[in-house]
Formats: sequence, C-alpha cells, structure tokens
Amino acid sequence: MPTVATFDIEYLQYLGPDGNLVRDDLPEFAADRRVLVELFKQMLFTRAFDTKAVNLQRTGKLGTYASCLGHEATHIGIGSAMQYDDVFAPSYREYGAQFMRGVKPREVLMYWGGDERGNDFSGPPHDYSWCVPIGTQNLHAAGAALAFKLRGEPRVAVACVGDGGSSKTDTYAAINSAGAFTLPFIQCIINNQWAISVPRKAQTGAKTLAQKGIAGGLESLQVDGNDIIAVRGAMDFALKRARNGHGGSCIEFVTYRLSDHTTADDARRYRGEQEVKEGWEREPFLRLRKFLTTEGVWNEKIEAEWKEECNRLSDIEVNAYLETKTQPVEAMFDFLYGDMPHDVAEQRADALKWEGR
Amino acid sequence: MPTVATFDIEYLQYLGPDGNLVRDDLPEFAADRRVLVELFKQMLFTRAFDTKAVNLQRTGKLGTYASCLGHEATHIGIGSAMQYDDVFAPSYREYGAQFMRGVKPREVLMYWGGDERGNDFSGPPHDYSWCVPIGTQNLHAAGAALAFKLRGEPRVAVACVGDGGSSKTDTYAAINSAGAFTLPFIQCIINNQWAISVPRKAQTGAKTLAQKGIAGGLESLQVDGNDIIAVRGAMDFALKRARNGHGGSCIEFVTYRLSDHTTADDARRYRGEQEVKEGWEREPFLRLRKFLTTEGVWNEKIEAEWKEECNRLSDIEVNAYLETKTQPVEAMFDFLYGDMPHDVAEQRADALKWEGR
Amino acid sequence: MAAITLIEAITMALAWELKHDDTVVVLGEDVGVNGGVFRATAGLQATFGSDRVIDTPLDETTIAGLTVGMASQGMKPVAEAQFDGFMYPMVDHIICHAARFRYRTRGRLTCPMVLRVPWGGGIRAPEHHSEANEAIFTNVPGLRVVMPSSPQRAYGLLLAAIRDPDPVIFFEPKRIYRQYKEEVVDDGEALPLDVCFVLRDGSDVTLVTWGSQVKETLEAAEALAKEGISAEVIDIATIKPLDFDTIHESVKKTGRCVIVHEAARTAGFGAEIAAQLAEKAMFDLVAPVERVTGYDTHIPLFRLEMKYLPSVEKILAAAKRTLAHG
Amino acid sequence: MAAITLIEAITMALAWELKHDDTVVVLGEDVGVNGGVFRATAGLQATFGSDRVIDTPLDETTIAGLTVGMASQGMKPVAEAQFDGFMYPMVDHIICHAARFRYRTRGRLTCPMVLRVPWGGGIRAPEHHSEANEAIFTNVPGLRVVMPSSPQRAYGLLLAAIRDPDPVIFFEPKRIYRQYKEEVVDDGEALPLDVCFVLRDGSDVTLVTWGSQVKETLEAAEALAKEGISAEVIDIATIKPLDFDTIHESVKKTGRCVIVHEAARTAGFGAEIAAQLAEKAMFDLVAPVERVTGYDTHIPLFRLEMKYLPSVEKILAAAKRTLAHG
Ligand SMILES: Cc1ncc(C[n+]2csc(CCOP(=O)(O)OP(=O)(O)O)c2C)c(N)n1
Ligand SMILES: Cc1ncc(C[n+]2csc(CCOP(=O)(O)OP(=O)(O)O)c2C)c(N)n1
Ligand SMILES: [Mg+2]
Ligand SMILES: [Mg+2]
Repeated sequence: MPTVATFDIEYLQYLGPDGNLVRDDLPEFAADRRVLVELFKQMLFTRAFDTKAVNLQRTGKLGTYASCLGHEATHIGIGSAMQYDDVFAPSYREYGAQFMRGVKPREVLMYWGGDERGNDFSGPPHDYSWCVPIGTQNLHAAGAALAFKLRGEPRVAVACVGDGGSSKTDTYAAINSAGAFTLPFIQCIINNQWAISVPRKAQTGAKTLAQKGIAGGLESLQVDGNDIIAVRGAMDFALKRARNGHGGSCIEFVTYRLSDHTTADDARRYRGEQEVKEGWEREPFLRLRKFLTTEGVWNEKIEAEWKEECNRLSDIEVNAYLETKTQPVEAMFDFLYGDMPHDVAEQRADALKWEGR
Repeated sequence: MPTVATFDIEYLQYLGPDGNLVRDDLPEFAADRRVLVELFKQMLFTRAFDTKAVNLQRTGKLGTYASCLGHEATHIGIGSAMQYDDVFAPSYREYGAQFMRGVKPREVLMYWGGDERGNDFSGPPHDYSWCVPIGTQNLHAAGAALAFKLRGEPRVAVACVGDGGSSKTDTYAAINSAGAFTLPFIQCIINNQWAISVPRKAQTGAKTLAQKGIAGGLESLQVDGNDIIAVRGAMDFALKRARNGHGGSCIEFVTYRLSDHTTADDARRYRGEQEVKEGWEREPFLRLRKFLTTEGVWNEKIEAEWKEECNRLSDIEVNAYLETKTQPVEAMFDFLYGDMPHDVAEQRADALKWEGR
Repeated sequence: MAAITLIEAITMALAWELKHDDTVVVLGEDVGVNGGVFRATAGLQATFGSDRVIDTPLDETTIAGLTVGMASQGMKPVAEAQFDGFMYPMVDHIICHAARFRYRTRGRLTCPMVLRVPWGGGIRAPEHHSEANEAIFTNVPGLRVVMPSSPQRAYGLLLAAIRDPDPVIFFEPKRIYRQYKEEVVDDGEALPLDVCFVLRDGSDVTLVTWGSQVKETLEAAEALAKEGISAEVIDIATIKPLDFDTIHESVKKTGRCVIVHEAARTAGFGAEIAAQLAEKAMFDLVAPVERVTGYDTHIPLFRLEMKYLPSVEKILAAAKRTLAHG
Repeated sequence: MAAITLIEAITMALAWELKHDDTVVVLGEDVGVNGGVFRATAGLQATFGSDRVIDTPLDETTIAGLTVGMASQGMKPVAEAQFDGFMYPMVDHIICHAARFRYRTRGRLTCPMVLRVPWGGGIRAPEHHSEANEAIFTNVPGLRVVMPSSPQRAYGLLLAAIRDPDPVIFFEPKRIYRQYKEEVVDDGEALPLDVCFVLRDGSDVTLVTWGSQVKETLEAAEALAKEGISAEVIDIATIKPLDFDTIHESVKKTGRCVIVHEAARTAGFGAEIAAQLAEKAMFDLVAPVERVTGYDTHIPLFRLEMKYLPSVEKILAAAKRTLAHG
C-alpha cells in the first residue's frame, strides 16, 4: 500500500541519569555553565519550598497540597525558557515554572491555604492561575495563542498537563486547535507515570504521549524531563518556532512523581517500593549536581550555603503566608461581577449583617 | 536524536476512478463478482431512495433531510462487512449501511419526518439510532465494545463520524478508550471534505484524518471511500482483527459530499462548481459500473431493470411512510421512564385533557 | 432606519460592535462565509475579514475553551453555539471558568464573552435543535442570562451583553427570528441588563414570560381584553439577574400571576419567579400562582412539538383560574 | 449487623449489587486498586476483579460516554465522578443521551445507569471540590436525582438507583460521609425513589431540606424545640421526582415552610418547592415561604466556606420569621 504520511517521535536527552553527557551538541544556552548553575539553584530552592509546604500541611497549617517532588527539572526548564509576555497555563504543581515567572511562594501557599488571593499573584498578570479541572487550561492557553495570532503579537502560550490529563478531551481540543489555526502554542505533557493511582499505561494505548500531537498535526517530541538541559533546549526550540509563526508543538516530558499525588493521597496503596526507588535513581538533581561538580562550577560547600539560603527565603515566605489575615466575608461577593447585580448586593448586605457589621 | 516511535499512514485503493484496478491482490470476497454486483445493486437502491427523500422534502412531505449522495460506497462497504451481532453507531446519513443491517427506508423517512418511531427500527435492536450531537455516538460504540469485551462476546462496535466530527472531543475520547482497553471498536471517519460550510483543511492541521488514531494507539489507515472494494476490504480486515481481540482501528474513508449538507443548506454559498464537478468524476458508481461491465457481469439493461425495481421498492416505502399516522399525544410521556413518576403521569393526564380525551 | 427582523437586529448589533470595538471577534461553526446556519452572521466575514469572524473546528468544547482563553487576554469574543442542543459540551468551561475567572483571581483575569444560542422549539427542526435549556445556567453565579423577544430588544441587549465585563449567555428565540419586523435605530445604544420590560399594562392579572412565548402571551392578553379582563404582560428578558421588583409592582396591582415558559416545568426558571412571589408577595396574591410551561418530557420531534409548547389556550385557561379567586 | 457510616453504606450497597447482579460494573477514576479518593469503592476490585471495577482514563466525557454505551447494551454501570466539580463534562452525554435513549427509540434502547457524585462543601477541600450543583439536572426530563443523608438511606436508595431502569444521578453529601454511624442491615432491600422522609414530626413549622444540610436542619429543630416551637423536618432525598404531597401534608398542618439548601439561592431546587407551595398550598400558608441557602456566589475556598453555607443560626432566624405570622 502507498504510504501517505509518516511520523517519527524522537527522544531528546543530553544528560544521562549518571550525570554524563549522552551527546555533545549541547544547546547554546548551556555553553555558559553559570546558566546551568542558576537553574540548579532554582531547582534546589523549589525543593526546599516544597518540603516546607508538605510540612505545613502535615501540621495543619495548609490545606491539601500537591507536591512537585521529582518534577523540578521539567518545571524550571519550562519556566526559564519563557518570556514575560508569554502566557503560562499551569495545572497545579508547576511551582518551579511559576517562581521563574515571578509568582511568590507565599502566593502558592495562600492558594492551597484556602485563600483566593493566591491567584492574584506577582507573576505576569496575564498568566493563568492554577487549574483544578484537569486539562481545561490547555484550551485557555490555545485561546490566548489565538488572541496573540490575531493581534500579531510575538507571544507564545504554554500549557502544562499530566499523563492523566493527556487523556482529557480538552487536551486534544487544544492540540487540534493549535494545528488548525497554526497557533503559537506549546502543549507540555508532563508524564510523571501516575495520575493519582492510575498508571500511565492505563491511560492510553499510545506508545508515547508525544504522539498525541500527531492527531493535530503538531511538532511532536519526547524529552527526558529529568534532564534540564533537554527540557530547556526543547522549549527554546519550540518557543522560537512558535514565535516565528511556524505553529505549535506537543512535547512529552518523561519524569517521575516521587511524592504522593497530594497530601491527601497515600501512594503506598497502589505502587511498589521498587519503582519509587528506581525513580530516585533517575531524578533530576543527582545528574545535574554530578555534571556541575565535574565541570568545577559546583561543590558541597556552595550547595550547603545555598540550601541554607533557600530555607531562609522559604521561611520568610511561610511566615508571610501564616500572617495573612483571612479575607472579610464580602470578598465572596466583591469579585463575582464587574458590575454587581442588585440581588448579589442584597445578599452581600445579609452576609455582613451576620458578621455583625 | 533517537527515534522512539514511528508511524505510517497507508492508503488503500483497488479500483481507480477510471474503473481500472490499481493493484491485483483483490481481497477474497471480491473474487466472486456476484458479490460486487450485489453491492452495486445496493448502492443503486440507496441512491434511488435518496433522490426520493430529497424530493419528499422539497414538496413539503418530509422535514430537513441529510442526503447521502456520493457516500454510497463507503456506507454500503461498511454495512455489508458487519455481522448482525455487531453494533453499528451511525451519525445521520449512513442509510446505505443501515439498509444492509435491516433498517427499512420508511423508518429513515419517519425519523426525518418528525416521528420518533423511526428510531425503533427493523435493524438489529442493539444498533444505535441516528445521532445528532456530532461524535457522541463514537463513545457509545466504544462503551458497547467495552461491554462485549467484558462479557467475552465476539462482537465489534463500529461508529461513523465525519471529517468535521473528527475534531469533536468525543471522537478522541472513543479512540483513546479503544486503545486503552484494547476494545473491539472501529472508528470510521467519513471524510467527505466538508462539515456544512467548513472545509476539511479548516478542521485540523493533521495531514490525514486517519492519524487521529495514532493518538490512541489504534491501527490507522486511509481508504478510498469511493472504492467499495477498498472500503469492504479494510472493514473486513479491521473487523476480524477486532473480533479476535487484537483491538481497535481508525479508518479514514476519503469521499465527497455531492449534495448540499442537508436540504436546509445551500452549498453554493461556500463551495465552487469546479470542485463539485471533480467530485462527480471520482464518485463511486462510475468506476464500479465500468469495472463490472468490463468483467461482463453488468450492462445497461440490467441496470435499467434494477433501477425500475429500486423505484418501485422505494415508492412502497414512501407510501408506507406517508400513510403513517402521527403518534397520539401520550407518546411523549409513555417512553420517558420505565416506571412513570407521578408528576409525569399528572402531566400526561393534562395533555390528554387538552386533546379532549 | 429600516424595519428589520429579530435576527437582522442581531446581525446589526454584531456589525456595530465589530466596527466600533477592535477587540470584538465572532467565532463558531459556519459563522464565516456561510454566515451562520440562521444567517445571523451573514456578510460579517466579508466586511470584517476572517480574523474577526472565525470558523472553528467542529467541537463545542473547543469553541468554549478558546473563547474563555481569548476573553481573558483582552478580547471580547462573541461565540455561537449552532443550536441550543449543542451547548452542553460548553457547560464545563462556562461554569468552571468563564463564570469564575474574576472571582478566582480576585479580579486579575476576567472573562468578557458572549455565548449566542439559538433557542427553543417550534421550527420543525430535527432532534436537539429545539431545546429550552436556560435553566442549566440560572443557578450558576457569575453569569448573566439574557433572552430578547423583539428586534429592538435583541439589538440593545446584545450590545449590552458584548459590552458587559462578564460572561453573558444570550439565548435567541429562533421561532420568532423572523416573526415580524420592527424599526430599530442603528445607533449603538445598549439596553440595561437587569430591567424587565412591561409590554402591556393591565390590572387584573400579571402574565410573566420570556422568549418565543411572548407571542402567545400577548395574544392571550388580547383575547382576555376582549372578555373585559385586563392583563399586564412582562417580558423578563434579563433572566439572570432577575428584576423581580417590576414583577412585584405588577402583582401588587393585580394580585394574580401566571408564569409562561417553554422549558419543562419542574425547576424551570418559572420556579424561581414563583418562589420569590411566595417569599415576597404572598400577601399581595389573591390567587395561587400558575405556571404554563412545557411538559416534564423532552420536546418531541416536530410532528408533536406544538402539543408540547404552551399555547394561547393554555395561558387563557390558567389566567381564568386565577380570576376565579379573590 | 454493624453500625456504619454513610460512605460505608455506599460501599456495602455497591458490593451487594455487584454480587447479586452480573451486569453491574463500577467505573471511574481511581475506583480500582485505590478504592476511590473517598474509599467508596475500597476493596471492591479485590473482591470482584478488574472486569467489574474499572479504572478509566482521566476524562469525564469518556466516563459518561462509555457508561451510556454500556448501559444501552445490557449492563448496569455505576460510574463515579470523582468530585461534583468534575461532573460538567458529563452533562452532554447525560442530557442528550442517557436521559433520552428510551424516549428517542420508543423504548428500544434504554440507559439504566447510575452516576455517583460526591457532593457539596464543608470539607476544606481545594477549588471545584465543594459544589452543590444538583440544579443542573433537575430541569432535565428522563432523569432521576437522588441524595441520601443517612447511612440507611444511602444503602437503600443506592440499591434502588442501580435497579432503576433509567439513569439516576446519585449525589453523595461528602461532608457527612463519616459524620456518624448507624446500623444498616445488609439485606439488599431498596428504598422507594419517590418518597420523602419525615425525619421529625412537628406542628408549627415545616423545615424541608436534603443532603448535608439535614444535619443543621435537625439541630435547628432541636433548638426550636427548646424554645417550645415544634418543627417538622423533611429530607426530600429523592429530589426528582419530588414527592410534594408529603411536603404539602406537613404545610397543611404547620402553615409555614422553610426550605434549606446548600446550593446558591437563585433557581436552586428550593425554588421548585417554593413554587409548588405557591401553586398548591397558597391558602394553607400563614407566612411567606423562606429559603435558607448558599449565597448567589461561588462557594469560596475553605477559609471562608463556612460563611457561605447555611447555618443553624440562619435556619433558626428564618423559622422565627415565619412564626411572626399567623
Ligand atoms: C476534570 C478532573 N477530573 C478529575 C480530577 C481529580 N484529579 C486531580 S489530579 C488527578 C490526576 C492527574 O494526573 P496527571 O494528569 O497525570 O497529573 P499529575 O497529578 O500526575 O501531575 C485527578 C484525577 C480533576 N482535578 N479534574
Ligand atoms: C455537537 C454538534 N454541533 C453542531 C452540530 C450541527 N451540525 C450538524 S452536521 C454538522 C457538520 C458535520 O460535518 P461532518 O462531521 O463532516 O459530517 P457530514 O455532515 O459531512 O457527513 C454540524 C456542524 C451538531 N449536529 N452537533
Ligand atoms: Mg501524572
Ligand atoms: Mg463532512
């Protein structure tokens, strides 16, 4: 039979789990090892923050929290590649990316601490907030990309979704829209192997999640999500392509969720220790630390000092969060409409009355 | 970069538009030319019926009607390959397939004539009825396939959707489910180049619609939908594969909508004459007639006689439809619940009262 | 100034706003060169270009999600659901996001969008083309729900909807798209989004309705007048937020209320009006509230559909039942 | 026979029906080895196998569509929406298909399915995990909508829902999943799907409620009793179809009615109850109907959520307002 179309899914990796380079054509940004050091420092900060957040939850000072343990290279690789004017649409655990974009750790805590003001964050005001209904953010990002295209703005919309979320129909819709309209849109699929208790293989019969992009005619690529050089390299390429009007990409970042799904979950119910142990062998810090150490730009002392700094910075954020007063009751009415309807105004008055005000 | 997955979309065609074979490995069923004659006769019948239906609408005796003009090879190829126990989930214009499964033309007319009883048709009682919300039928068929799999039944569910419907998120969901559960499910994508006024290329950036199947890990194939040998051959193969537990397929049938979208549409608003003219050159009857004539199993006289018979049979159906009395008003209550709730029963009584009963 | 139909008023309002506000775009299935299956967007792509009037892939989830995305990035998208029955896949993005962006982000991201939905039965259309499903949205905070019932109101309310800083579900009663013509001044003047329209003054009974049923309700009022009964007719038009005060003022005068709507009775929006009467107007009422509505079943295919819809006779009968009291 | 919680009663009913009816399957996200995020399906996959208790891909459209497909081919699927706020993508298949298969095909294809939905606020959960959205479905013909509020009722109503020949939306008030234990006989006895439960007899005022608010409402009745006021408490439980007769009988006695629900007020299901009172019980009422409900805004994130929900104090105040009359 004649073949009318052929597709390859390629796999991008620079730094193997052992910290050695598997190819020597490093992307330009990585030539300056100081850039890599900065990225590593961000990864360390994010992990320090994450640890504190989990502890806050365990001690009753935070609501349910979704840890990002293990995803730091992917998140920071994505966030670091983007420009301020680009739009980021996270799911809920991409704190590393958000920190790179100016979101404050205290804002993350406010959100998971039951305070909407966490969504009115210090990151770019056009960025989307956390998105609980899985996958829906992808279509918002595609809509943003459509707006950029129509206005002729050199901006790119980047959306993240998980392996579970790659099954969500919204993800397909976003991918298809990006292809149909040639949008400056990047669908990041962060494959951490689990969607709560459902393993990657139960989500789909597709061999890779990158190939979801083929259905919409996008550039489709699989990347080692624990290798920040690959993550950043793939993002740089896809962002440039999108910014130049050549359309969207679908990138699968292969990583591993080292934590429970959230603090409300107990992963021991459904996954084995051996698998988690192997996850720790491939995680992103190990390899980057080895590489930077070998390159002579990192050492134990620098790390110890930086970790201390991370803890200090995190504590400032945690304290700021803990000191935040709860919003007054009228906050639940004041942000509902731009022009408050009369019936909402009446109920606002009633709520105030119950507060004795 | 290492390649982790490769996909080819192949194109299946036996009979070119000129009625010559483009390959000599005809599928087994086609060896007996009488089988092809029978299929051709069904195609002719379907077209005769379709013409009558359009006329009924034009003379005010039918509601909006969706013609199948040009799709006959695809529809009959699909319907003829299926077994009674399989489940068919049509969209709305696959009459040819439904006739092969025992649905009566008068039932088609009843449905478009505003009478729900058309859905209580003479085809297999487990077949789905027409489905207006585009693409949703695909998931019902996938659910049926899941039932077959769980019960260990050697049955296959076949769903049809258009090129427009290939963008529908339900289509992706069905494809993904079929892959995830290895279901006996075939997603037929009938690409007639138009979704009302929206051309195929505006639906997606995907090069083929067959490649939608790659996103779910299905066998994916493009077929000349105007070549009934290819359609039937592809279906036979996919059905066998599914029946033997090897999972689902996604098949794009490339054809052309020679009619308006429905009788409520005027395609001259949005598509050029030249394109339609070319459509008529590639349509399915021309080539099959030539081939069968060359093979000596068909001629003008047989065709004239059969067409007369088609008209006679169609007229019987049309008359049966025209003679059907409207359902009594209580029909709108009696089929709502298995156990009628008291409030519905009260309203039923009210409706009868307004009828003076 | 010409006399135009309701659907022409829709087109005129869209054209006005496309012309005067760069951030407005129209999107949906077949809205481009085809001008929409009802011709609501006829000619707009030719005038404003395919960057302003956009055909989308065939997926309502896509349309809703892209619309929310565009709205939150400084555009004012006016999306079309081709028919009422195809709106359901949009519900998720509307409820979870359009209605919440402002709330969720404390005003940082907003969602000024309009979803236009040709609504209701009575046009002998196929299945899923005839639904009265406004109740899906009326319990959802953060939305506005509007349904005009005349060319002038269609023009003014659609302009207001597009200019509103929040999401508006704009139902268009398709049965009366071309029912009659009315002079509409194309002056860009919007109508308020929270005021009922008193279409006819009366003192004996208040008839409250919206959408296509305004036609039958006005006819019933006319028939009552012939019998010497004075009916006040209110088109609520802006369903959410509801201007209950106007209804209440009327009922204070008449003591009687008949609510007429096309949707199924149980938990249709008529229930909210009746509930507010029971809360705030109990002592004004001299007769029980009446609802004349679609039955609690699906609107049948077209052979039976007129038996499903409220009729002038049914409205008359209900009005007379209220008149037996007090 | 052991005292069990509401959620344990759910699990027990599922196990009973999985055991006694081969056609029953349970499906949803994380319902398998994980036993559901609330543990409603804990242990079921181990007992009945992964062909009866099925983890699905993460897509609610998929779950709804597969469920409809299976139900129409002789199975009785019990699907789970992981949380109320994730149910919206299911709306299309439920309204367009589940609720219509029987109607559309004149009884040829049917859709005996149950959609279980952990429902409502008050558990300090993240966004979209706390919604009271039953009104989405109450205007839709062809559905049944049920919400139990005790372990016994959960058991009996879930059995009835699974056995019912039509689609049932089964809301589970998650705030009271583990509120208290009650003895539940595991005898496979179902409860009727169209009868209200009178939880407390009274003669001065009728308190009507459902779901989690049964707790506050009973507490309010207790507090009223201390003041010498006798409140009747009705848990409607089967929201659609509504057993209005039981409510009416009570109001005939008390002349007063307070409706309590968690959903936003406007067009919440309380409106339908108030509407029927305005239609059928106007002359029985001595006081205006009162509704104590969530506000017409989204339930806030958890720091403020208890200020959104109806409270004992608010119910008491409303009951006392009715007592000022008559
Ligand atoms: C529409 C929807 N359905 C269900 C959920 C509940 N839920 C939260 S996270 C999650 C799993 C997500 O898995 P994945 O997409 O792989 O992302 P990860 O959590 O692994 O980052 C589920 C089912 C949800 N938030 N939204
Ligand atoms: C969910 C939904 N949206 C919109 C429509 C209106 N509509 C009916 S047919 C059609 C185009 C379908 O095109 P395609 O899928 O290519 O099938 P074809 O009609 O060409 O066979 C549209 C938009 C619908 N029926 N359902
Ligand atoms: Mg995951
Ligand atoms: Mg088509």
